Amino acid sequence: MCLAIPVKIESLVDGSDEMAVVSIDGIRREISVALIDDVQVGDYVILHTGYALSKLDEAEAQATIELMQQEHSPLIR
Amino acid sequence: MCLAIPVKIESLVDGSDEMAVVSIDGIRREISVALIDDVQVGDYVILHTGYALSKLDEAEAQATIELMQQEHSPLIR
Amino acid sequence: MPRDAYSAPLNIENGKIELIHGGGGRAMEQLIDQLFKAEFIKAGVAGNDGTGEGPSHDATLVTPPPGQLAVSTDSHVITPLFFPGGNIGSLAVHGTVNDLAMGGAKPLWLSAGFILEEGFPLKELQTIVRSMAAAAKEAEVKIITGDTKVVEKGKGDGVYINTCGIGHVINQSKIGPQYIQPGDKILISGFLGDHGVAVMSQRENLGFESEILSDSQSLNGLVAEMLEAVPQVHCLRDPTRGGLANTLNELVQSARCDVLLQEATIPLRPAVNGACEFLGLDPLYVANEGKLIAICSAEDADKLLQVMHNHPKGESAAIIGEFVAEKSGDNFQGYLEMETPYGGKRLLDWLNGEQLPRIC
Amino acid sequence: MPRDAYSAPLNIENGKIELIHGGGGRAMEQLIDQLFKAEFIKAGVAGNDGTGEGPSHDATLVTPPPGQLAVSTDSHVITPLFFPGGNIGSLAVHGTVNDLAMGGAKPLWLSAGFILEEGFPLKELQTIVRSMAAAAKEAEVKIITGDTKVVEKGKGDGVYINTCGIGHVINQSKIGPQYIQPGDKILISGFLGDHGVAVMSQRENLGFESEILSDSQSLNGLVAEMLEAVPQVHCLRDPTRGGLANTLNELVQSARCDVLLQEATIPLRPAVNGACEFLGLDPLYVANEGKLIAICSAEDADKLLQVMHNHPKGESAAIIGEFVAEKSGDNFQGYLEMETPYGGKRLLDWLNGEQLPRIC
Amino acid sequence: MKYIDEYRDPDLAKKIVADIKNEVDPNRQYRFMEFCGGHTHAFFRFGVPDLLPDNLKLVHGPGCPVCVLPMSRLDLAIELAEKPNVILCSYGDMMRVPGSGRKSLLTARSNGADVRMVYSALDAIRLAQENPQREVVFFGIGFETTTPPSALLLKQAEKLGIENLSLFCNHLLTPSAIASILDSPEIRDLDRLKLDGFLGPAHVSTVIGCQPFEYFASEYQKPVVIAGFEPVDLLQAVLMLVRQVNDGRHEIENEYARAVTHHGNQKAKAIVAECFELKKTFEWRGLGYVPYSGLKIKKQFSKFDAEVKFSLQAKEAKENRACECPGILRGVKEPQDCKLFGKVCTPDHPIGACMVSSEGACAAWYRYRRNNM
Amino acid sequence: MKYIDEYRDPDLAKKIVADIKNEVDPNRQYRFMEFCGGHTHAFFRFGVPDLLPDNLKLVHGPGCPVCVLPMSRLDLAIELAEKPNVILCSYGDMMRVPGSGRKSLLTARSNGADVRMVYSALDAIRLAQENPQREVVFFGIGFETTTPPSALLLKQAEKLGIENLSLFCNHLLTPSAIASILDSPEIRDLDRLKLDGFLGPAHVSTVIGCQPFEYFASEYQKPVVIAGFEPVDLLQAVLMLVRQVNDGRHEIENEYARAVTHHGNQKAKAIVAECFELKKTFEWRGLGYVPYSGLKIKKQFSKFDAEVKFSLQAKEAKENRACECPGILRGVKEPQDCKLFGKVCTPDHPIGACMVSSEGACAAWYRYRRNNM
Ligand code: SF4
Ligand code: SF4
Ligand SMILES: [Mg+2]
Ligand SMILES: [Mg+2]
Ligand SMILES: [Mg+2]
Ligand SMILES: [Mg+2]
Ligand SMILES: [Mg+2]
Ligand SMILES: [Mg+2]
Ligand SMILES: [Mg+2]
Ligand SMILES: [Mg+2]
Ligand SMILES: [Mg+2]
Ligand SMILES: [Mg+2]
Repeated sequence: MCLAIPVKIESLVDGSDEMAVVSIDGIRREISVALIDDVQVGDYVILHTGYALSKLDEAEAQATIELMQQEHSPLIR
Repeated sequence: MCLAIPVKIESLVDGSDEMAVVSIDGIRREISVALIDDVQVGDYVILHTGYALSKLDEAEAQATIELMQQEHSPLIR
Repeated sequence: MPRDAYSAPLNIENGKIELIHGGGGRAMEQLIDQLFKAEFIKAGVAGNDGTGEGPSHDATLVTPPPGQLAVSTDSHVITPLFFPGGNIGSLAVHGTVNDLAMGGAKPLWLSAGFILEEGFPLKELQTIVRSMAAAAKEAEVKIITGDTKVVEKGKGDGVYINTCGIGHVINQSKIGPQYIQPGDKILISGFLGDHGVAVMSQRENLGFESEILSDSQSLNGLVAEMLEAVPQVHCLRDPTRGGLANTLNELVQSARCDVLLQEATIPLRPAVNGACEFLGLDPLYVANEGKLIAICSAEDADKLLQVMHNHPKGESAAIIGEFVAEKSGDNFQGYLEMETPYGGKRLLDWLNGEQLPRIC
Repeated sequence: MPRDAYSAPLNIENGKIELIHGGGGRAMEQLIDQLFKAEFIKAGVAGNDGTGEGPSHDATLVTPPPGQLAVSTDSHVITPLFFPGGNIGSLAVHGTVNDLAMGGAKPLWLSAGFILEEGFPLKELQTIVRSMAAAAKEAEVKIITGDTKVVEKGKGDGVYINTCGIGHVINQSKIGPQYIQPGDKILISGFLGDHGVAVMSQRENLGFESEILSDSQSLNGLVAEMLEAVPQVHCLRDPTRGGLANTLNELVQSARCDVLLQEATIPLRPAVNGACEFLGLDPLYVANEGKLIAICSAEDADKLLQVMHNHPKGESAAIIGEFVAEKSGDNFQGYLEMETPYGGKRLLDWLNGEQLPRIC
Repeated sequence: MKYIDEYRDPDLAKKIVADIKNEVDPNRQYRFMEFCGGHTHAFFRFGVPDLLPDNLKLVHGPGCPVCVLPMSRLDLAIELAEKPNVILCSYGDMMRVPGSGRKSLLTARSNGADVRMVYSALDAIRLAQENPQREVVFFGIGFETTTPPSALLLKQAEKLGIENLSLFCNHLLTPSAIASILDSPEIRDLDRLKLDGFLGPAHVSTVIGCQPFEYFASEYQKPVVIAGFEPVDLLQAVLMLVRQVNDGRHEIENEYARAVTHHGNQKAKAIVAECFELKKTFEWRGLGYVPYSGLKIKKQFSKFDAEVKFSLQAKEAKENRACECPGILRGVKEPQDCKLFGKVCTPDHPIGACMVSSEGACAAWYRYRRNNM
Repeated sequence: MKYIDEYRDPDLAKKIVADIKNEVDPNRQYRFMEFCGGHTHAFFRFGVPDLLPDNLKLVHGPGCPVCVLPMSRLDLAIELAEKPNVILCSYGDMMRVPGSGRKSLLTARSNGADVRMVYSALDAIRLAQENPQREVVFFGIGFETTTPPSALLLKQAEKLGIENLSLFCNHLLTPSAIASILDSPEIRDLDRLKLDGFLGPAHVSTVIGCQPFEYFASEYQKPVVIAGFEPVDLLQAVLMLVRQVNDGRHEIENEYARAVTHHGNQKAKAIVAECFELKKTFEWRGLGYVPYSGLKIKKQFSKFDAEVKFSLQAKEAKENRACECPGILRGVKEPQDCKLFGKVCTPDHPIGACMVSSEGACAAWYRYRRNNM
């Protein structure tokens, strides 16, 4: 359930503390960031039905992938 | 101004003292007879925008035509 | 697609058109197969002559006879969809068949493009499609390709049908307004105004009762006999939108020659006259969908009239006027004039927009 | 009709479509003459080759080359009417031109049936008609006959356009789903989903910004080169409504042979992928209006791919799968299967109605 | 069509024409004004002008309610139609008439206003009942014929308690307008324009009777013949006028006795009197303000008065200065006197009052006889 | 797509598959339930079932809010949509779902109801502002992900004083449903069905965090791994479950640490708590009544509660008796066990809960793997 994707905060909408423009591969859309605190341009957030549900922890994301790349054995051991 | 035509009262609409069905050459329509008194089936009335404005005096109509037919000289005297 | 793949049966009795029927998926294929194709196949008017390809392929292949083709299209939008004497389905066939016939062609093939409004009852659609099939059968044309679109509720009017027709030009006749000559006679194939009055009788805000039926019918059979007898007919035209007056005004302009009609000769049913008096309309501007205007030389006129009288679709035909003997010069304005039964004359102007019922 | 008879000038800058523009009178003639015909004549795509008859006559006469003709129709209904990369006018030309090309035909002539909604701005209509004219010019087809209807406000969606096309079948090629063989390769001419995503980006309730342009374009030039190089192509089809998946499902059923695609080989733009992730859509079901699927024998596949790569409209072409080597027998169900980049497989089913954006 | 066809008999018509030709005095001019646009239209439709002797001339009057409705009133109707919750009901005749900025009810509708063409005031009642959440306004226009139906609409709304229905009242009085024409300097001053008699309106008279026209016959010493709309009626009435002129009489005669009585329809008049009262003055397009020539809704029905309900305020509207309608409506000019006629001003693109309805003099000339001008 | 493409890397996925194959104990069965329909969908979309060893089986849970919404609630939404003045806003997912008598929001719309598909609760606010004379109802469905937007809608409506907007609240709680499954006799009775672990929902957990799932790990002694939706996420989470099983552990682990924290989104949880409260019980389609598994709008927002505003009363709705959804949603039956599957019941014509949304187990099997059944 609950389709959601990581998108990047491109800009915060002037005169609103709740709206931001986000992008993914050249696609831009205005969304609400009212559910999360301290959004910065450049942050990645998890977007669901027009709302950011959480921030994406980029360091964690990077670490996870690297860990997996290292951990998993080559296909034929 | 004021397009109006003579139509014949075909029937009075049941349960209404104001509506009647009229006809002209096989065309039938419901109209209001609220503006005239003592409408009878078979009467001719002058119809304008869905309302009978007056009764047509059939004897008078017949007389007018006959009078004119008699009165007017043949085309070449 | 295999029949058993439709797990939701097409509920023609109680079902309605949904957006899914135009979505390009199974439901659309099902609608096409089980309603459109089924009715066209049943009537023997589906597909083309050999390959068996039906309306759902991208393009249908046909092999025309050698010579010229006539092509004509009309989108049909009509309120109400059903009227005494026909419905939008039969009309969509007659309209295009007749335009081809007016080009001097024998109609061969039609395309059918449906724009359906969400919520339209399938049962009514079936009636419409059956009328199309019957009309195509009677006119001896095949429906060789089609398209189905569904628009949201409130973006249509039940059903719009576009037909485009292809016909084969009969013995290379020269038929068209450019062939009209001064002095030519004007013939009409029957009573005027039946279609428009039949349709108006059904409009809720005008509603009247009458026995008038639309004259919607195909005229290609009549035209074939006319052209066989008088191949040198100068022009044919069906007086549809705008009626006789508007169509003749178009021809006056194309031929650059004035017209004089004789009002007393124009065939009009008393009931059509009555309905027009009711509504303040002029029957000469009311639409026809099964009548034609033929224009031929004065010498040919009686022969042509005779042929029309011998055909069931022309039995009330009449010669109603002529293109005046002298063409106007540079200062041509183009007048469609009519002599009244009282001996006076008046112009019949172009229709000024839609005919609206008047009170004065 | 003479130009000076229009006392009310057509106010293209600020005017709107009124019912009178479809009424069959002077205003309609004026709209046809000054907008439709004017633009088609300016672009050199009006009328037919010889007689000079334009769209306003009942039927237009044309003389086809000997041989088979392909005929196809589509009504175009699209919201919004204008989208990045095109509008309903160009689309109405491309859609039918491409269907003819998919039948292996060189498109020659189009009809154009307009259903205009009362209140539609003439300026926007002009833009649409100009796009039609430009698209027809590019595709080298003539618009030979037309029709204009106006429907009341609230019974349309601005503009609906039906086109019906006639094409000449190139060297009697046998092109159609019935010629598909087990083992045949499936080629796609370029990136998928551009049109559908470009259109959705403009929908008010979904609205997003992107640089994606509709791929709406005519493919007859590309097809001509393909058929010249590989006349024995088995089937061509443009994956419009329902996208690649739906179109291939149709072919699976027509050919009675399963398909296996390789997901990794299917050309998709990152932005299209991104938009589909936004909306919960599968790009393989999104509409294309300038792409084709070609099916040919395995031996011909590389040559055909090469020809496509050499044409600007096929430079991103790819071989994306094949009809499986064995035809199923009596118990044929018809499966469109796809191998994912991970080595697993899944079916691509028929589109289940319109693609609706999802939350889960 | 019984009681129509007899009066369209070409033979009888031709006989009357012969009598007219026979009886006119070749040494004088006859100028008769048909007040009513319906007569104007019928004359042209049946080709009557071709039939009359050269020294007998028909002069067209202001008797078309569509033509004479001032632009500012039409603008108010359009303003009403554009209110989001309003359904404006109008007779078909008004739909194409241009108001300020060439905006008509049809163009308003094409921009989204909800305008419904109705055939009858009855339809407005039905619409109000069918659309309880909407405000239905009936655009009441016309002379004494359409006024009784509008009055019934008010009474019906009250009786049925229909709260969402109102009337935008633009009803006019024929006799006041005729008086105003006869009082105009051009007519009063006999040197400048002579009228030898009047054809009185047929259907207006079914309601108000012949009686109101007696005043003109006596006060202005002009013959008046109430005439039907069929060709035989028209010709016979012309003949009756010719005879009065020849005899030096100025009486009120009734050619249309089959439907018109001396006192008219008492019941209809009573209903009108119950619902409406005279306005001190009302503007006529082309004629200007005419005292006591229009009706307004009485206080007791003011909750059904659209002008009250929607607090309408008329704004000034400008007519084209080159338009000759004021003269044409008074019978002192003719369409061919107008420079705009047939060039800028046509039925497709009307500029002035006389071109907006098919009953206007300019429209009738353009449509039926412009080749004879 | 950054932070998506990396987790779709085929090479990495294939390596993890190899590890899974390597590490599973060939002598035992592994049965993992993915609670979340998004996981079900993703497994099929990426072809994962083909990649897993034969003795490792994924069992589909009830985690699709579209599937588990009871018909009677959908019927109420349709009833709302059919009210003349109401605009009902719904996520696209709900549009085609059949309620009683096979009526869906789409069929209601085709019959004239005003149903608008929206992408976001934000659209409902815009619609309410654009249509001040209409009543806009937002059909709120979903688990913990869609609940915070619905809560914001209530707060926004109050703040902006939007009177014509209301919420039809159908928000569900994931943990209660999981508990109900684990408490069902078939699962409790280990003889009949064994579950060896759970894939925990990714996006639900962005809001509620990992913490609520600790209870399952400890109380029911089942390993739980919160997993993302990409193929690498799914496979890695399966591997983590295999390892826990092999190690005899039953812990809560977080594969989706890049977006999920222990406590989740405190701000979102607070907003939800401010607006909603637990219902004593809520019906799940296929599962029946589950205690404390649904939310209702708090009193202080009751003027925005569509159930209050429109006095909605649920009527009973009958499910097809042959439908095996109750068992499938609990993981004790499979789509192929249902006689209706693929015959009467298809995505074009769904009969039961599991076929109505593309995330339902029956729909996923039909669409993606029916050739393998
Ligand atoms: S032609 Fe037009 S502008 Fe001239 S007087 Fe007549 S209505 Fe007025
Ligand atoms: S196939 Fe349909 S009826 Fe059977 S269990 Fe699944 S959803 Fe229920
Ligand atoms: Mg097709
Ligand atoms: Mg045509
Ligand atoms: Mg036609
Ligand atoms: Mg099509
Ligand atoms: Mg025609
Ligand atoms: Mg034409
Ligand atoms: Mg096509
Ligand atoms: Mg197509
Ligand atoms: Mg195609
Ligand atoms: Mg046409």
